[in-house]
Amino acid sequence: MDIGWYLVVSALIFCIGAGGVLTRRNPLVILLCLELMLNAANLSLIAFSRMHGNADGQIFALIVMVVAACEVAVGLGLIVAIFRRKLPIDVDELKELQG
Amino acid sequence: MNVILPFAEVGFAEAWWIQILKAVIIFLVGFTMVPLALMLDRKLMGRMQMRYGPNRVGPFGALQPMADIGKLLFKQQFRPRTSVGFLFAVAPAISMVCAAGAFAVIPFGPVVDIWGADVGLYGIDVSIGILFVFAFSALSVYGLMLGGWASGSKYSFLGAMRSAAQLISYEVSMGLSLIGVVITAGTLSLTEIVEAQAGMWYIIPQFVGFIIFLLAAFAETNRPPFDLTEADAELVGGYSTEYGGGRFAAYYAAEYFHLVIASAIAVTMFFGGWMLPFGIDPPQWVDPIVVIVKTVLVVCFFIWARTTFPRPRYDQLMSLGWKILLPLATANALVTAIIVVVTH
Amino acid sequence: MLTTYGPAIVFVVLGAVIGGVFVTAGSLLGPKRAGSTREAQVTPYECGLPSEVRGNFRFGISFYLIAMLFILFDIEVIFLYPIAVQLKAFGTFALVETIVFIVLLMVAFVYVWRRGALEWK
Amino acid sequence: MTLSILIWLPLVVAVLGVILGGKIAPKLTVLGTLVTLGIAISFVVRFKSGEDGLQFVTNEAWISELGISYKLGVDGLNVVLILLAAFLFSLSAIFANLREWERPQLFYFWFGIAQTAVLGAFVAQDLILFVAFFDLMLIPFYFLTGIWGSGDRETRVRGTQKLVIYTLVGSLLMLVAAIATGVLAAEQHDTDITYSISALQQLPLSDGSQNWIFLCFAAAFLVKMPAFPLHGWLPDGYKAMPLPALGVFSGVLSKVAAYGFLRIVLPVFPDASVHFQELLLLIALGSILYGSVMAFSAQNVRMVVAFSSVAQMGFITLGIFALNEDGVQGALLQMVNHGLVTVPLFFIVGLLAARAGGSEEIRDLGGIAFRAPVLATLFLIVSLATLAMPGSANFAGEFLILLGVFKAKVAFAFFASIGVALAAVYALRAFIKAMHNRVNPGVDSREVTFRDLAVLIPSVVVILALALYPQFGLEKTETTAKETVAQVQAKTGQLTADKTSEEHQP
Amino acid sequence: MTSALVTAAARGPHIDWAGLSPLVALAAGGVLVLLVGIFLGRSAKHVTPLLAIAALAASIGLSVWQFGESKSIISGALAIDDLTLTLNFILCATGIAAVLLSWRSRAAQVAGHAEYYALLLLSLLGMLVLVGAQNLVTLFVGFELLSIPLYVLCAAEFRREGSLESGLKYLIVGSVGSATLLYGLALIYGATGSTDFAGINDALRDGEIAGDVLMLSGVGLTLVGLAFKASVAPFHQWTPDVYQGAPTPITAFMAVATKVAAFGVLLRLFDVALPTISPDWGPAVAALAAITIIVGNVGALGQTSLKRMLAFSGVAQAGYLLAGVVVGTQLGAKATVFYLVVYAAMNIAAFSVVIARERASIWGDEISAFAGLGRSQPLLAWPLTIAMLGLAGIPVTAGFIGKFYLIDALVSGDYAWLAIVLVIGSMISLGYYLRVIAAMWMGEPEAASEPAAAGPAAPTVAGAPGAPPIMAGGSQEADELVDGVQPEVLGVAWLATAVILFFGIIPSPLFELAGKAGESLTGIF
Repeated sequence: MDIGWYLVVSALIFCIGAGGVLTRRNPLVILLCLELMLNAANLSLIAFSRMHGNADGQIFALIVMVVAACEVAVGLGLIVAIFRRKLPIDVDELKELQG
Repeated sequence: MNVILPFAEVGFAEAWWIQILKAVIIFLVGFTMVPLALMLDRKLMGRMQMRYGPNRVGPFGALQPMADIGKLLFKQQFRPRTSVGFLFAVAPAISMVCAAGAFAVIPFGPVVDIWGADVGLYGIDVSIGILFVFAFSALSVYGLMLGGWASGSKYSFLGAMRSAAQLISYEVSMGLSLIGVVITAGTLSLTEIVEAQAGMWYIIPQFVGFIIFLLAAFAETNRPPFDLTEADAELVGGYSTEYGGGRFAAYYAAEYFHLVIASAIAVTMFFGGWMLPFGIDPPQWVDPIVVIVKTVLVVCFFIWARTTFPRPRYDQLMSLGWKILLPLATANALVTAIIVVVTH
Repeated sequence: MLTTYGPAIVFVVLGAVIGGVFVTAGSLLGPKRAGSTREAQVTPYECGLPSEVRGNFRFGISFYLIAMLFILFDIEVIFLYPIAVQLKAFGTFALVETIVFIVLLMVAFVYVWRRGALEWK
Repeated sequence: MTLSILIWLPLVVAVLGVILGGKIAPKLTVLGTLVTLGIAISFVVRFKSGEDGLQFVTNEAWISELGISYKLGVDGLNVVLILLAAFLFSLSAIFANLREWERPQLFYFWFGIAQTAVLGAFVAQDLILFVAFFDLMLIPFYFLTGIWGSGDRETRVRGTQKLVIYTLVGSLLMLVAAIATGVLAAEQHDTDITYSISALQQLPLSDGSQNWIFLCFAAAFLVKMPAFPLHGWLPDGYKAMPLPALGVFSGVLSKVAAYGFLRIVLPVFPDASVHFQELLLLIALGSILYGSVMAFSAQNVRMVVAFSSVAQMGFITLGIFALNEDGVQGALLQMVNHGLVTVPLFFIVGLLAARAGGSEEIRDLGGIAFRAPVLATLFLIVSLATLAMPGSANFAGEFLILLGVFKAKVAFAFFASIGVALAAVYALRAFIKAMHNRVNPGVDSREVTFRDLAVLIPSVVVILALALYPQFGLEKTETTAKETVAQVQAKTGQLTADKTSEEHQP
Repeated sequence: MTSALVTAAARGPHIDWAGLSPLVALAAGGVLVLLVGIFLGRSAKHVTPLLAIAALAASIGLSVWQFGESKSIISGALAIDDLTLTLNFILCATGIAAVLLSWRSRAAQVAGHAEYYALLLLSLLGMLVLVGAQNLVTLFVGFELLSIPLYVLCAAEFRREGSLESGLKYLIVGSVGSATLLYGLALIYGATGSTDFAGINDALRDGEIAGDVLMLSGVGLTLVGLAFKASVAPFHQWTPDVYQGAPTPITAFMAVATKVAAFGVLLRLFDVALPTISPDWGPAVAALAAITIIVGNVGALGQTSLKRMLAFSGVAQAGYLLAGVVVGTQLGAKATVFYLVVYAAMNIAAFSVVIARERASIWGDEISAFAGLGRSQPLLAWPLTIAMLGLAGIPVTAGFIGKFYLIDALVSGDYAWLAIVLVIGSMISLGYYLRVIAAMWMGEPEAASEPAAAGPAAPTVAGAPGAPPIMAGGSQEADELVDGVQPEVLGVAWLATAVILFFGIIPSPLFELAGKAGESLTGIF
């Protein structure tokens, strides 16, 4: 089974996600972009799983979803915590720790 | 990692034109049930409250819903200045699409032979059946959230937030409540689940699951007494405060569509779908009628509950979902698992 | 194969069509009074008082909390489905796994409850 | 009695000192160094000259997984140097005792560690053990300089940083080179890995590897000496170091570097030694001339001594890379000589500074001999030794070196001789400017005390003794020196043979 | 397919509970700490750390029991072999140190003791899973289980902005790392059709996919993902910021344990799954190592905050460790494991002193806080001195032997140039390690400069010279200056110091351990 297009889409999504992480300022958007990256990987995992005819990829994808959820939950928690401390929600303004 | 999971594939697929034809028919049947439910709602409620309910349009007021919808469609279109135009318009449609999508998996009967062609009396029968329903019903949150947010109004947004919180809270319990059924049936495909109920409807072994499902379904469909999202006293009209005309009609119709779907799922999962009790084995053409009748009965139950129970406070609603239903559903799943494995 | 899902697309399309009709009907069929839209029509409805709300306002932390709890618990439900389907096939092994899983889930639940995250504030 | 006792005793004493506290530590250290000296003497006495190979060998597996052993031994190359080190440390310990140090137990702790490290480096017969001791030597001096050094804190810290970083840079290169030596030797000869120097001698490396490894080793040793282009740390480092530490640093630590050439480089990398002979000779020559000129123009007595060391070390390098027996013998003798004069010289620098209000600048000195004839006499003896007055052991040493170089490369010998002359100039300049001339107003001319003589007299006595009987060292080193250069000479011989044969073919 | 289903169904994967026991101990410990902690109330402050230590000790004990058994458990998901168990010793020891260091920390108090220690244990569990992972799925799960609790722990002091920011930064960067890693793993899976390390290796050996673009980009992305976690340059930029902002005990834990885990998995992934294509990844990894060494060391030179300096030094050390992985021989693996132990001891010693000092000094973790420490508190100064000397690779410390071993492996693996780079890095590193020592032993004690802070004319601009940098967020413990002894911190510091010195003089036991660990990677020579 030809999965070329799936991979192209997946790579595109990944790049969009990566681009978003690099260029966007709002941590919520960054979090969304991270999800994009993870889901891009999921897409290719499932496509590969289909290609190889074994379920490893699917299982992997399932687990990745959970992990992604945990990451988002923690991220959201941190963002809310910062938000409630009235800190600027803009990663470029997090000036405390600049190298 | 040598375990091989079955893929999302099923024995056969009809010819494409049969697929389209049956999909259109089933959809129309389903969508017809929306005004039916709407009318039932008003009539039954009226009766229970010792009044007549609508009785002017058509025989016994049966065409009242049509008149309502017609009226709404001819209203002037306007929206608040603060709203986000495109999303404001699209949100109700999303609700509609989600409802329609979820309807696709409801089985009205097994594969039957109609004039020489095998036709499954369902939209689709996939190995992930029930997850498909969950997927679409989860997506419908977007319809509400977008609508509430795009309205640009405080009450709308708060209503949307509340409804989202409510929906997702009960979604967990709903998912867990069906685990027992899935364990017992050993499949996610809805037709197979129905067939697995040949001996006994799952309402009996899975009574706890059923109760939880029912409660969650109330919350999921925003039906009273769990219609906190549009609690008039607190939130005006909830997420749909700013909507009027056709767009409001779309929300309204979608809500009743969801009600129908929830009832149909309950029928499929717990009431044996097209099966009849006591070993009655009617001809195949009766099957869809059985399903429809059962569904309507469940819808009636929803309406009955609406008139009977008072609306809880929001925090009570949330604690019911999280503190009672969730552990109960988990325990149910666990007990079912143990019994199934031990007796298997 | 994907053809199995064919009808689902029909359903979605039909839903979209009907939704579209409902959404657009008002502007097509409804009365149009161009230039005479009243102020009351374009302000958000707030029980009769003029709107004071500007864009983003804050709402309770509980919403976030519920969202996070949902993400975590719902995702864990996802794990239960595959194992529920295969429970009979795998027998005791799967049962043990399920029990361990559910016990852990319950630990998290107890924790969340005890820490007061389930109280709606 | 094994060599282990010799090298670990100072450490034990140092730790004891820390435990017993600041009152006892100074005395205890002097006692310890003297006992160590005694042990060293006993080794020298028991040493059988004229015998091949190592004596008093201790050989235990240390890190067997990597083929590293704890191998100690004494032969002609290091027997005299051990004695020198033990002697100079005793002198310095006494020297240090004449002063008050802040947190004395810590001072003597580092001092003891330094002695252990230096002695260890001298007797180590395993390449890695040598490297370890060589690196370790620096750490005590880092602290000694940084905490108790002269000058204000900033310059002190800068000086000690410079000192340590420069020298450790070399050492780290040497570490890679040492490991490469072991690994490559094992690979090229398909044997088990070993770092024993005597074993490595039997496993010559291929030319290519020898060359880069040689350069790494040379860099380490030349920095430590220090030799001319690599001496950048010297002015700051020497200025900052406290005098007793400086005495041993200049007197002994630089000798470890020179000793390293003899112990490791010549025997293990003979081809590379021949290959780079001229480069090294050039560096040596550079050091001699640069050191002499700088010593001549230095405005600070301490720096005069410091740069004279550069010149002296140049001579020693010159002798080593003459790559013949004379040169090596001379170098060994010169190591001892230079070590012997350095400690008293720095001690005298201290005495001079004490008389000139703490200043070591030459322009602040003058006329100190006025009321201090004993001091003047002793200083003169030491100065004369430094400038290699005929009759002194230094003369013998330099003569042997020049003889060796003359045999190897005539041109270098010629230029090196200039250095001999310059030595006289700067040594006498310093002496005259400090002791004679007008009495500088800031100078308080007074005689040395008896306590001071405890340092000066023994060193001067030994200098004189060696002047009378330089054979004392030479006969002990003779056999080993021959052995050391044997392999190299075989190569040079080959080379010259090749050359001559080429020339003979028209 | 159906038959496969049936056979699998008949058995289910066998689970070797004995082999799994060290993990179970940690998981159970985490759960127990959490539950006990939330039900106890005030006494949780002392009970939870004790429980955590007990769990860690149990894990160590079970590892000792399982030591020497080389097995692959749960259908090849995890390898419980000497490498895993050895690294588990280090991890748990680090864990115990972290618990002790956190005992009085503000972070544990603010975050809640139960949560704090439970997260610590779970993170350790993730690390253990990671180092034992023999399957891409397990690898990823371990990776995330390691990371997610750490994100929270970094932000544990959620009343202090620096901590929150550090957590968020770490989360974002770490998630980018994991996404990249995941994409890489997906591509590897796609190229080889297997998630199993052995299966991948087989596929690489048999097929013609060795030079496949898919495979190579997969390996590349995986490497990048792991590089993020191991703070390998150029993916290290987050390290100083996060290290500085996080509560110091967590910084210590991160600096040591994360690196141990990351290198454990690097060893296993590259040397078990991908040795066949080592010519492809070797040069790239070597280049990374070289860049890391230089960047880390140069970066550390200008730092005034000790935590930041240690962060950069950690980057540099990651370069050294990566060099051990590059070699791709058993010797390299052994050297890496050896150095990991040493690295752990040295960093723990250093960070303990930083913690002790931070709690007592208004200067927080600025190097000036350590001025004159040699005189005022030699008990604190010595461990830091020895740790610094060890990090610089001075003889008699284990750092020397560790570097020696690495160079040995590099030279015999034909990577002599990398050995030279390593040495050059060490030379540069002297510049900043010695600076700390100089401040301690040759600096003026803090007392002299303190009035500047106490006086009314004290400049309040954070970061201005002479102003105590409390406002800069660097000294989180400063608001509760604890004077006097902190026996547990001192104990950790001195124990770590003892380890450094002991293995610097008698390294043989450690060699044996590292040797066994290295030999359990049977695929290589």
